[in-house]
Amino acid sequence: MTHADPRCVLTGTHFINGDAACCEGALAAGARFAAGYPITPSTEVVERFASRAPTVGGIFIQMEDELAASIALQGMVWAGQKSFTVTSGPGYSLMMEHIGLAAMTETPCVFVNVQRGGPSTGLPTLPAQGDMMQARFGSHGDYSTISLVPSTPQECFDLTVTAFNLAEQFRVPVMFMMDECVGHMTEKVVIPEASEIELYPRRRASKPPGEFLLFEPGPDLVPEMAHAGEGYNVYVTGLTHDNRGYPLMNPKMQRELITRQFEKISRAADQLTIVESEGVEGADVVIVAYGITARVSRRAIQMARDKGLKVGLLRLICVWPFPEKLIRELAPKVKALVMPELNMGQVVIELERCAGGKCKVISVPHPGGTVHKPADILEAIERGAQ
Amino acid sequence: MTHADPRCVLTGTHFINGDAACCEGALAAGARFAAGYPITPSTEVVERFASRAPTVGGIFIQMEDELAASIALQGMVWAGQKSFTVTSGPGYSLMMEHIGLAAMTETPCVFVNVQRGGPSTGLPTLPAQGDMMQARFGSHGDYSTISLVPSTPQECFDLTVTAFNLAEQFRVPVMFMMDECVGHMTEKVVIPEASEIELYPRRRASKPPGEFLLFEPGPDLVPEMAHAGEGYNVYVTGLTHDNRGYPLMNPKMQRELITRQFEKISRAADQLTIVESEGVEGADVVIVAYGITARVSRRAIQMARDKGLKVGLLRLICVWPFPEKLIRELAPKVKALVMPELNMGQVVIELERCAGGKCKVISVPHPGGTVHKPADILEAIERGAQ
Amino acid sequence: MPKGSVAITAERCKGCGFCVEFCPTHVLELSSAFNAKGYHPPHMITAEKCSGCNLCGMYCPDFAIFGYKFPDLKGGKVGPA
Amino acid sequence: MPKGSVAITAERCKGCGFCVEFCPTHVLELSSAFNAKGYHPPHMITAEKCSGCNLCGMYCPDFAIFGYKFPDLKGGKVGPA
Amino acid sequence: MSTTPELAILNPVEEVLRKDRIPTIWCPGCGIGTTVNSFAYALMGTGIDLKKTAIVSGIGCSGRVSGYMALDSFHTTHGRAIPFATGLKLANPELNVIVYSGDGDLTSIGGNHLVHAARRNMDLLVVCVNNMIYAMTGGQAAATTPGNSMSTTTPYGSFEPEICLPQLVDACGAVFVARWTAFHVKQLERTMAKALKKKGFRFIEVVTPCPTLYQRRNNMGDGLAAMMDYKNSQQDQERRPHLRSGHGARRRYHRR
Amino acid sequence: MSTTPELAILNPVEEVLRKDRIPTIWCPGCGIGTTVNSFAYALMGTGIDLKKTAIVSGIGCSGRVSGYMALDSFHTTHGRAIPFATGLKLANPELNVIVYSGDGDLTSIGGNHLVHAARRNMDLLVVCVNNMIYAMTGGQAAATTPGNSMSTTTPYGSFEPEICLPQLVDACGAVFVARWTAFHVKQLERTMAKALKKKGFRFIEVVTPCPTLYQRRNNMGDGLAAMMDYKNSQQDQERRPHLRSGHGARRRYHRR
Amino acid sequence: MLKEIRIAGFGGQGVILSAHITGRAVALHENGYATMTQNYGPEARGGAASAALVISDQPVLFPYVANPDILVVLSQEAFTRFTPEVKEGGTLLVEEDLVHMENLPQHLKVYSIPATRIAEELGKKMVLNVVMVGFFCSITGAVSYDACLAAVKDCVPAKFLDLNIKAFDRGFQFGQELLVKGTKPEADTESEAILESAN
Amino acid sequence: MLKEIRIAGFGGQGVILSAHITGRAVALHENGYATMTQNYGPEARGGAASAALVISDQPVLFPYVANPDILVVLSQEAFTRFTPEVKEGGTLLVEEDLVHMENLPQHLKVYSIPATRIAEELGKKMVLNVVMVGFFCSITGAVSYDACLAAVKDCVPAKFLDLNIKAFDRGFQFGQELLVKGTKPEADTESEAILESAN
Ligand SMILES: Cc1ncc(C[n+]2csc(CCOP(=O)(O)OP(=O)(O)O)c2C)c(N)n1
Ligand SMILES: Cc1ncc(C[n+]2csc(CCOP(=O)(O)OP(=O)(O)O)c2C)c(N)n1
Ligand code: SF4
Ligand code: SF4
Ligand code: SF4
Ligand code: SF4
Ligand code: SF4
Ligand code: SF4
Ligand SMILES: [Mg+2]
Ligand SMILES: [Mg+2]
Repeated sequence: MTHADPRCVLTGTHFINGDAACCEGALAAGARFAAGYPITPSTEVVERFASRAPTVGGIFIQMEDELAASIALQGMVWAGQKSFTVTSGPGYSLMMEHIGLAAMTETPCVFVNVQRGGPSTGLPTLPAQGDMMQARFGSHGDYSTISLVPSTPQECFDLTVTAFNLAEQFRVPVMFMMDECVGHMTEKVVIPEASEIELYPRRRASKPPGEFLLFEPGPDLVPEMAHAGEGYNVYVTGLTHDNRGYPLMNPKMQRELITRQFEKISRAADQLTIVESEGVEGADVVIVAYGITARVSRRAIQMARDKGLKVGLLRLICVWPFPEKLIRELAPKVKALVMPELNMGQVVIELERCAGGKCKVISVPHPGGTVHKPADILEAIERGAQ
Repeated sequence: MTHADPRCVLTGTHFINGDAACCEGALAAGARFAAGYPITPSTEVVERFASRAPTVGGIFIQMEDELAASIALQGMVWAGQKSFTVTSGPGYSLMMEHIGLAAMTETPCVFVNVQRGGPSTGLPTLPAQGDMMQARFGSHGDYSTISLVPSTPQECFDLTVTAFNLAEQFRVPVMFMMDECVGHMTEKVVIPEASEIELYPRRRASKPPGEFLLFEPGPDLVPEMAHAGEGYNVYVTGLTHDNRGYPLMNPKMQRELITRQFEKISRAADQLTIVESEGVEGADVVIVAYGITARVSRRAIQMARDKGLKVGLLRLICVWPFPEKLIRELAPKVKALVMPELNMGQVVIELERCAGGKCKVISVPHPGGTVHKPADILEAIERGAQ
Repeated sequence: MPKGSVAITAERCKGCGFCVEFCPTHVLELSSAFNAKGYHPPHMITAEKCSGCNLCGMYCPDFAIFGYKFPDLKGGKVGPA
Repeated sequence: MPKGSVAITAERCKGCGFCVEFCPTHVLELSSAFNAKGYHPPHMITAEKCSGCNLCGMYCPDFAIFGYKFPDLKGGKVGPA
Repeated sequence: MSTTPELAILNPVEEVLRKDRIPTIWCPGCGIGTTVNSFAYALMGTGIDLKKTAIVSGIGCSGRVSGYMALDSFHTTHGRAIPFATGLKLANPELNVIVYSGDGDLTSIGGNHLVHAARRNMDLLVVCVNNMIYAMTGGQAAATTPGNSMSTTTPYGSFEPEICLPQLVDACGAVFVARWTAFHVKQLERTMAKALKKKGFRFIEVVTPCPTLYQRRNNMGDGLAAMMDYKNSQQDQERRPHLRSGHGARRRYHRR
Repeated sequence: MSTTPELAILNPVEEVLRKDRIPTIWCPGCGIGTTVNSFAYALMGTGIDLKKTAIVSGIGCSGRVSGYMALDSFHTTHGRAIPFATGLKLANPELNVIVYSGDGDLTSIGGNHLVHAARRNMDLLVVCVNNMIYAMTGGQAAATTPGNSMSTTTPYGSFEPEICLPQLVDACGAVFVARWTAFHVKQLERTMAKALKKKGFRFIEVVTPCPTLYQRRNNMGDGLAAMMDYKNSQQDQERRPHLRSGHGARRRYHRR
Repeated sequence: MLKEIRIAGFGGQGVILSAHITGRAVALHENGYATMTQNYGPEARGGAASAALVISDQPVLFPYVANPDILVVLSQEAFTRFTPEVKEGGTLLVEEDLVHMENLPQHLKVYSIPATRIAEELGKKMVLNVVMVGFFCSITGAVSYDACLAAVKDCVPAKFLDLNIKAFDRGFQFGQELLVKGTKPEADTESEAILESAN
Repeated sequence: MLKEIRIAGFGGQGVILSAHITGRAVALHENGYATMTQNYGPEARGGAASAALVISDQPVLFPYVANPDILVVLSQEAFTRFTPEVKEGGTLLVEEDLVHMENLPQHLKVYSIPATRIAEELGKKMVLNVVMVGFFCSITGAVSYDACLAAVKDCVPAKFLDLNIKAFDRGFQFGQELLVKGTKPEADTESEAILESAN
């Protein structure tokens, strides 16, 4: 671990929104390059970056579309930089092909999606959490990535740093799944000293050209990286490839490559079980929620506790990979797991699967546009407690 | 129901591959217009269509990319025609935004995806079933569509007709999820007389302009349709909209619209439970599979039966919506459900959820490039039977 | 004796001043009154100069004004030019 | 007395004939022999005419042939022009 | 002063507008509505069958035009109005299909479709409202934003040269290419009428004020200031590409 | 006849090729490999730092070029080589970044990136191998396929006019635009060398034989026939856009 | 102490900034907690704009405001839409020239100010929002003068600093005077007419 | 009766078409069942190409061929790659000019034909695949002459019909003659050399 570069860190106490905090998080994490394309409600992230990056030797480039943005950032990474892009629903859909490319080429980078109401153009200025399954399955073929979900502007800062760190550690694209609420919510955000911000450095080639293989798995199955311009003659392709990076299109290579790419994530399941839990021990009902919805749930929990119900909150911070083990352990201990989401029921599919029939699983869907009424969540808690 | 136009139906017995059969199915279903962009292993569908369509007054247009193809076909539909597009993995990823548009605007059309190995460019000429979750969740926001999976060239014909019919009945985009195996597999295909092919006609406006509302739900929640050029001054938008089609962007309208769009499908769950089952009654282990994998499973089943095991096959023809009720009923009756897929475990997530802990659920994942070895499936059956 | 006049839908007006500026005969002026949205719609100050040419209507981005010609004594067409 | 010559990697050749056609001095011809892939690689028929100009090498899409100049008696450069 | 009461109530352009959707969402002094007048009169003047006329937009302030017209209106996705329109036209050749959208929509994200529709000489009329900015999303630089301009994503001035649309579309082989400003209401009406009656790929650019998001940030005054500017200045070449090299606002492009 | 043994073994271009990947996947008589020779000599001749040189391709037969060069090689997605290259260049301005890809890749699906990279004068050299067809996918019509040609998706002859790439790129403001055929190996080498040394957006089109998928279906003989054709015929305008109106194969474009 | 506040008007009036300043005052200059959220339509200007602010001495859990304690309205549309949502006995602050208070619920404490006019007098209509912040600070006491002024200074460009301080002060002053006179607006003829129609 | 067949060579040799013709003969002209699948690389020409054909009197469940009963090879690469997969006692058909049979398993029945040369003699190298179909039909008897000929007629363009029928017949004839002589290839010097190296 290294530490953040003080020149890039806006240490201090701020009253900023989640979009701005995300931008500051990216800078603190060492991203000085970004490519993007405007779209509500995410644009503020890159607008701020466009203004801040040049002050630290960086560049924001507004590309001609999201297809371009989502691959330009990968060019930046292969040139040796940390980079990210930012979008919302429709733009995110356009980025799907390149999320797959990043996964296939093990390009460490961050895709920020400030979710708005969908499908299609939907509700451009209003919140939703409708892209959660897309974050996991939106590109064709099999790949395994990481998705983090912040629930406050402060977390927009903190977890953006985490997102970059995980991207580097696992050489995967990390999905940073904000939503319009959190993005446009303004609160106090404390940015620490650079020396307090730990960064996972790029896993650079430890062997010289000739000996080094660009996709040779390390002990944790993650390969090291060499960049353009370093004399390694790297070969990077979206085709199924061998450890040199050369195309090798047969089922055996496919099995080896894809299995490894899945395993490098699944092996780290414990590290990637990132949750916050409150009052879960001894609870009859546990609310499992993420992002803004977790925050809204807290009010419902207060109301339920006022009624004498034993309710806990398990807030998922890392939603993908799904904390399967945790849920398998929790399910037999409770009467019900309640999952409110600003969508028609997405992550709850995994929740119910992992609960394995050991307790009730109650989905509280919501098509978005605003947050849940705490009363709706309360009602589900009451049902669960019966 | 009406019947197919004999001029479009190539009645007779053919030795053709799945791609060709799919093209003939589309023609028989009444599609005389298509927009596409070449990509292996799907291109044969549109190549054939380009040659056949003009003979029946139709047109194939090769657009500049998949973004264009996937919306040009919607223009064709709003001009009053039946239309479809055809692609494979990378192109399918590029179509995601417009699948959401079709869902939001309730545009009846068919997206054919001849699946190949992924992610990214992956294995262009080799099979996989890695886009199954993408078919359901690949576009941003919440939407509910239908996905059919053929397992023989004959079914590529038959089910393409079904796909168009369901698109018309429910006013949704239907995903026709082939794979390279089935697409490039050549077998005898029998195309019946036109009079034996039933078609679901476009649900045309039954009220005159002025009274007609483009998105007013019928008794089955599906609205009727008017086209450009018919004097209705239709208004079609991807924004959240009211029954006139006018943008109305508030949470209430969102709830009304999205809930209805989900319900029009979920209410028809029984009709959309399209499966083929064989030896399921009294089986200890049931293989749940779809597409080419179901066919490969048959050999494993033979091998298992030879060993005296009681094994059945439940072949999913309509994968989305998932046949939830059927699985909930089946799970308690068996020791295990075994699901081989040419992916790292996608539809099995739903299978396990619906099994609800009532039986073992064994996933037999495969990263694609070829089909399963029957022995691998057999091994899972044996594990399940214990 | 004016050749034409204008019709103004004050509530649509957003006070941009296009009509005032581009009226060739300087017939219009923004009034000091507010409409419900807080804008100052135009009114005629030299009605007699209005030719009914409808340039104001062509320029108005909010369809809040249009000009029309009075019926010709010889029975000409009524309506915008 | 030839000024240069060519080197041919027969197994790479796909028999396209570019080298034969575009050799300015008509030095080459496709042989009747097959290589392992079933193509007919070129061979020299008028070696004495070869200038070592390497046009054959410039044209060969499969990097299967190249021309080089013999060392100049006066000690000139060796290698493709 | 007697007024004819009926006339006093109905603005003639309302014949082709969806009255129930006025007021528009556009800002005071926005020029988009002005271009709609020219379009409305052109539509009515040519006497084409409005029942057989469809208008397709992408997303943006300008992309809202389709939704105000009493035609078959399609408000598609950002950048994809042209391919949607292509499908519409191919499947029903009787339709007059007009694409009406913004500069960002048609030339940045949608640039490829513009190029290829022009190349294949698709029978469409494309009207591009060029306000030199991404307006609806809050004022980001577009491909049409003049070099050195301020925008929210070019806070130090944009360092990319802007594109010349007529030149681009012409190079792709469009049969009819024109450029006007929102000030040129009559000329625009005539050009639109002419284009409506032609076949093949036709392109009209209209340079239009965006006081809220382009001009304010570049100290260029309000909508009226922009209109005056279009009217008066033919010399000052700074930040006014409609006046630039060989593509003057008054110059019309014809090809083939 | 004594040969210098060392020379006899190593083809000089192998210095910049990945030898372990030869033979290429290209067909007999395919012209792509010929263009690689010109490129290899140009690279070696200019003496640019090959360690600081990256080559980026999209997908296609031509898109395989990057994978045969002993440079930093990026084989990206179909149509997106230019934006990848843009990111590469921006984040490390020391790199020489070359995009080498096919006509379909760069001008059809990737057309928008070509337009905008040219417009923003991105410091890239783009080499477009124009074989007038989508070869890798089996011979479908491309935007560059000459009108009336046969292809698998235009079984009755293509009814769309083809695009003129130098004209398009020029209209977008590229600083250097050139077109040659695969026959013009020396000229191409010189042009490439010149372009390699320039800054800004540079574009070179190379018209190239595809005997397998374009020529066969159009009765145009094999690769050699195409090369002979490039060499000889300057009159016959049919199906040879490299010879067409004002954009003759020999004409080079320069701008700025 | 938890106060829910809504400030609403149309786009271009600086509604969001006024909420921002107020929230900032609490969060950064008073050791309190403040959460600001916003709603806006697709219009860049002229459309409805509204911001919600929750201020508290405890961390704010639920960030939205359904029934504000205090409502500030700067447009007729905002008045009509949001007034019914104000809590029983809540406070309503009104831009008096832009709002005709019809059907005003009796339980509210109402304070009006011609903020736009004051801003125009100061030479820049755009500072009407800062006038409103001063007025808010003065009337509600929900945030201190010092904290508020500090937040104003944080948020405005240097060259407009004086103007904004003046605007803030004028708003504050106007509030103080009004408080002396009582909660009902000045009984000049114009506002009387308004009150009448507000029955 | 279920027969698994693989035909392999390189792209451009018409491998796929030859499998198609054979399958078609069974499926449409013999009331049998046939499933044909194919593998190919990214190369349009010159790359490896192979087709698998399963023919049976029952519906074919498993469409792939792992261990063929009959292997037809048209290239060295195909020989090297697929020969080891042939079933014990299986049949191998070889294009004799393009394949050097090294390490030939002893258990196989081997039949060679200079299909390319025959095709060239007929005037069109491209019909080598139809020569091979005739040879296959003749040697294996897996499909009848009539059915096969009918399938050839279905599949080739009218103007090349005669040429293809001739090609088919030449292949068939060559097979018949070979069968008379025995399973080993003609003992001319060239093929003897091959056999030697095949030890
Ligand atoms: C795929 C996608 N990307 C981005 C957006 C966000 N977006 C909406 S409108 C717009 C720009 C519109 O600019 P322009 O076409 O110039 O129209 P204007 O608002 O200036 O009239 C953008 C970027 C979107 N809706 N969809
Ligand atoms: C998104 C996407 N769409 C389609 C394809 C399929 N595809 C691969 S290469 C190609 C065409 C290549 O044509 P061109 O660039 O002209 O190269 P050529 O093969 O002719 O050299 C296509 C359509 C793809 N890989 N990805
Ligand atoms: S109709 Fe003509 S003259 Fe009359 S006010 Fe309007 S622009 Fe002026
Ligand atoms: S042009 Fe229209 S909107 Fe502008 S001031 Fe005149 S009437 Fe009002
Ligand atoms: S080096 Fe020159 S002269 Fe010698 S064979 Fe090659 S092309 Fe001919
Ligand atoms: S140019 Fe190369 S590939 Fe072609 S015939 Fe000559 S040596 Fe062989
Ligand atoms: S933001 Fe600009 S383009 Fe959009 S409505 Fe306002 S003035 Fe017009
Ligand atoms: S298909 Fe055409 S472009 Fe591709 S390698 Fe063969 S000849 Fe070259
Ligand atoms: Mg714009
Ligand atoms: Mg090509």
